[in-house]
Amino acid sequence: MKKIINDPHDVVPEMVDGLVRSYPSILEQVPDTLAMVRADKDSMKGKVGIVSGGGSGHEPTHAGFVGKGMLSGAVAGQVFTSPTPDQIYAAIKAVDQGKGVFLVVKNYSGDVMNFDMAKDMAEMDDIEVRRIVVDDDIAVKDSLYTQGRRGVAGTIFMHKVLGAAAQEGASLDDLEKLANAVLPNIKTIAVALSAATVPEAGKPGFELAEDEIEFGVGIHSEPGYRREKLRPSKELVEELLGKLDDEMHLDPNKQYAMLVNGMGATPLMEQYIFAHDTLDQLKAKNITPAFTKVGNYMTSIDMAGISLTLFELADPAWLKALNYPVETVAW
Amino acid sequence: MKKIINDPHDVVPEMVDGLVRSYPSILEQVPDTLAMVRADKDSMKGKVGIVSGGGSGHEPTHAGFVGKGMLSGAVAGQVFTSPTPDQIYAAIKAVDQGKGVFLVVKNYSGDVMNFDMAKDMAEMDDIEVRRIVVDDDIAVKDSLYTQGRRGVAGTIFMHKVLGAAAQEGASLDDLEKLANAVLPNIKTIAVALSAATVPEAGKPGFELAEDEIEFGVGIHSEPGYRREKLRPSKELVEELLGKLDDEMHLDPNKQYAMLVNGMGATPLMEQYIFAHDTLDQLKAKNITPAFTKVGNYMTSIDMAGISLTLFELADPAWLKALNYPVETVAW
Amino acid sequence: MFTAENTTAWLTNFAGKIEANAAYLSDLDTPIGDADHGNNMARGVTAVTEALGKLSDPDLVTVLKTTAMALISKVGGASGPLYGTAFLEMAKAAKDANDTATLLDAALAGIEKRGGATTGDKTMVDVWVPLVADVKAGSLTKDQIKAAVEATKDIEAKKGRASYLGERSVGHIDPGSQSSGYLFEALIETEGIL
Amino acid sequence: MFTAENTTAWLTNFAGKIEANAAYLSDLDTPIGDADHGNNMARGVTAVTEALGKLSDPDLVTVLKTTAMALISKVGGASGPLYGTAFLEMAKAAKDANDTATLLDAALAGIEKRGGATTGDKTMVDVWVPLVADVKAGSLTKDQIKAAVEATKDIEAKKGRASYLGERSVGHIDPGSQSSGYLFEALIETEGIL
Ligand SMILES: Nc1ncnc2c1ncn2[C@@H]1O[C@H](COP(=O)(O)OP(=O)(O)O)[C@@H](O)[C@H]1O
Ligand SMILES: Nc1ncnc2c1ncn2[C@@H]1O[C@H](COP(=O)(O)OP(=O)(O)O)[C@@H](O)[C@H]1O
Ligand SMILES: [Mg+2]
Ligand SMILES: [Mg+2]
Ligand SMILES: [Mg+2]
Ligand SMILES: [Mg+2]
Repeated sequence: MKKIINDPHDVVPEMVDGLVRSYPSILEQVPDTLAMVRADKDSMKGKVGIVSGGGSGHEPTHAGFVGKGMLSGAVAGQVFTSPTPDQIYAAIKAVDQGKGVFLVVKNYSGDVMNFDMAKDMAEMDDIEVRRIVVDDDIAVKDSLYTQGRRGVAGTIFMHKVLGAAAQEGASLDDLEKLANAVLPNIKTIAVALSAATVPEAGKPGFELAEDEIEFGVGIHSEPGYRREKLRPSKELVEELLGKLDDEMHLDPNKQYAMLVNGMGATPLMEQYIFAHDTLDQLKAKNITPAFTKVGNYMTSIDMAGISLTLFELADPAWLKALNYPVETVAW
Repeated sequence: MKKIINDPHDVVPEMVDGLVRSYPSILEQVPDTLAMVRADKDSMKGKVGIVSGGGSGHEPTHAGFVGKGMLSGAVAGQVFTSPTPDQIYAAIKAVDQGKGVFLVVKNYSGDVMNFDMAKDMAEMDDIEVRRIVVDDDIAVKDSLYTQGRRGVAGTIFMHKVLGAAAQEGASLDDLEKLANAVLPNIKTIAVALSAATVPEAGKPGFELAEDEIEFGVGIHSEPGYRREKLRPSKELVEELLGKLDDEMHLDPNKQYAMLVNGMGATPLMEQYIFAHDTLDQLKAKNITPAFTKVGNYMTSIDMAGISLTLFELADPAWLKALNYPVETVAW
Repeated sequence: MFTAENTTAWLTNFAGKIEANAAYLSDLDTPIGDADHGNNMARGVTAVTEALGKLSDPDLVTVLKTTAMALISKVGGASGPLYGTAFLEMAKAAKDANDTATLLDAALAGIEKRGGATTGDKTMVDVWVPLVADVKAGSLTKDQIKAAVEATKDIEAKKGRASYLGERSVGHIDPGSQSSGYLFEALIETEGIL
Repeated sequence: MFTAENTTAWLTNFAGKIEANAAYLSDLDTPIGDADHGNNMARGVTAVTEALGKLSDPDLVTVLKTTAMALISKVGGASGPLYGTAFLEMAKAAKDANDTATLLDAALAGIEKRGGATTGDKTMVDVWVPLVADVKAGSLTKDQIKAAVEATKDIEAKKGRASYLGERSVGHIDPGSQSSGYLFEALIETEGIL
């Protein structure tokens, strides 16, 4: 393991400290926690708070999206480990303005349970809390009888749409309706060239040969659905876009937002080329995304790979929300 | 070589196409070139144009900094190879508003010669052109009798300060004075954990063992000044900050901006930890930077490593310029 | 019967087993999870022994509640809320009872409620259900523990991270079942509980 | 004496050498540069042969100018402006002269002006200066070319990318000197120029 770190046990607190102190005009750390909230308190007055969080290792997610117009707070767990309820609760309490708090949770059993316990704690304190569980990753089969799908990079779009609405004064009810309406329209799928190395583990979550890739990986080195030889970018796009199309039935009469997301160790050079191929192949279907972002947004530490998210903009207000001005570290 | 690309020869045009089409509201490609200019033409009216550029492989530099309040245009060369004069000239012509064009050049013989030839071409067309040659990298010795120092990540600060001034209506003379005043105040130094792989070369520029690092590398896999065993982040900061201090004589009565820059394959997790250690060690010198940025700004394809830039804010207007609002892909 | 003393001894023994096997637990969590179960549990039991060490002459409820709070606030992930809820429910039940069966029933009910898993989902529930029954029948042995843990190998996961793998989760021991196995082993080794 | 025909033949020969040795040139550019000199030059000579191929019955000035423009607009890096300027200056001089000495003097002056390097800076200038002198003395041989190229090994770089290495640039052949060596080899091999 070759990393610029100190003691692997200190990775999360040191990282949180470095981030908050680098951007003091945007972020504040809740004392004695790994929860971060907006420094711009005025921008939260009278608004519903939005709190997201999860394991660390996905930087700039989650704290990178805290700021005016987007999240009110974010909670950092240990690397790839859901934060604990007390930490989540600290964030909820710090951002609540009497209008309630909305939680954005990714669909992992740990996250769901810890956020639920935090919700219980907040409700005992008379803070009204609602939540959405994001499950945009289409790599795994969905079923009522299982955990369901994972929450991955598409969560960023959920943050953005909810953040804009909250800033504009949406109520907790409004946000819950909005989140439920947005949820089925966001789909993501990924390909990895290498797995992530958790500092405390010291070795990659799985091994890929020098010429191997894996389709359908998650953001915690969870194995994907198929391993095969590396292929040109164009063909990777064909595979991933094909899966999204099967799921979403892409339609030239509809509007889409697109996110090309680097997993941490993949340079922008490759991401832009992948975006070029995706835009070409969408164009062949007579689709030009109304909104596009390319970059490292929901990473998996130092995994090499890319995820592709499409978001069907079923409501024109969602496009406006994506373009809504924000003051964050990373959007 | 494991990369998400198509034909290695097509890397640059495909990347430029992907970038421009992903951000059509910010960037426009000059037809038949690899030059990109601001889409927001109104924001350039009556202003001096600012054009930067250089070899590709440093994404989001240079085009990521084109936009209202920052660069007017950027030119992408082949990977790690200066763009040619005709391409630079195309950018100059596309952004000129009759007020002249200012060039930001990094100190490599290729860049200097190609930009100079472009300047000659523009002047034959009666476009007034001035330039600054950035040489912020303190890893190499400076001497009147050599090429001098390299231009690296600190160039981003130069772009930002000049961009704000140009947006506020500075003349070509003003910009030249400003650039010359800013230049000696920006210093950078880097450490690498691995070298970059140029797609056409197919192998890394140098090899480091699993436990080796190299201090003082450039942004093109140029070897550095010392190779040694990997050490904790704190100790890397001690080495790099020590070098900057020797050069700049850090002073608690002065103001500084700080840039922690990832080289491409180093995740934000490590960058934030490095920032934490840097802020701690600056604090021990009674210095708290007035402005900080952490992220992948001037990369070296897929090199793993970090550079640290300090910018002495000798003029309070420079801090304002750093905080000046911009509409770019990457600032 | 649980007492403050034997419960403290039980948890101390459990902590030792987790610390000794942390790497193994994370290894089990690698093919079908995210390789952190050992780290998560180790962080938890360190917090538990630290917190218990600070109590002077506590009663059983306090021991159990302190354990629950330490686990809830230190472990995170899926196992934190599950183990935490188990001990919280034991603490609640310990207000009115201290017999082994009642308290372990409460713990299991807490796990089931918190995680929504039932037998056959390839989670720690698959170890807790048969072993609590064995405890109540007075027949718990280390072989039965081993068998219950091993049996999770053949199951296809329906809950937790392993469920994303579908069929490919078969053939691997569930890490949370293994850590639960240690908890039951410690129960056998602690005098006076069973 | 340069003519349109022998200059085209010379450049075609040069292009072949560059293409055949592109990997070697990039290898030379690895320890003391950025590993692209072979790619840069290969891109350039491909453009040159393509552009020259499109000319029908050109005069010498046109051949030289076409070469210059192809190099300037395709090579980039340091070598592009340098080789480009060399041929541009040759083209200018060819308006009034066609003797080998005058034209090569013009080329060398162009390189020196564009790059600001002099002998001893470990650049292509270190090959051009002695070899142009040899041409003028009528004594250019392949051994002299080889010696001039090899001699750059011992120099500490003062210009170009290699200069960032200081002393550590010693012991390596300068890549631009090697590609220039090929240009002079091609000069020997092309009938009627020397
Ligand atoms: N819904 C659930 N109900 C019961 N146990 C569960 C559930 N989800 C996960 N588990 C248990 O948690 C264990 C994983 O814990 P751990 O690795 O610490 O958390 P995470 O999966 O968040 O990384 C699994 O092996 C399984 O036994
Ligand atoms: N200032 C200069 N004057 C003359 N030749 C130079 C100068 N700078 C560089 N060179 C030559 O250019 C060669 C490098 O060319 P190349 O690798 O194509 O460009 P770059 O250095 O931009 O990557 C060097 O080997 C050297 O011979
Ligand atoms: Mg986990
Ligand atoms: Mg180069
Ligand atoms: Mg786990
Ligand atoms: Mg080179």
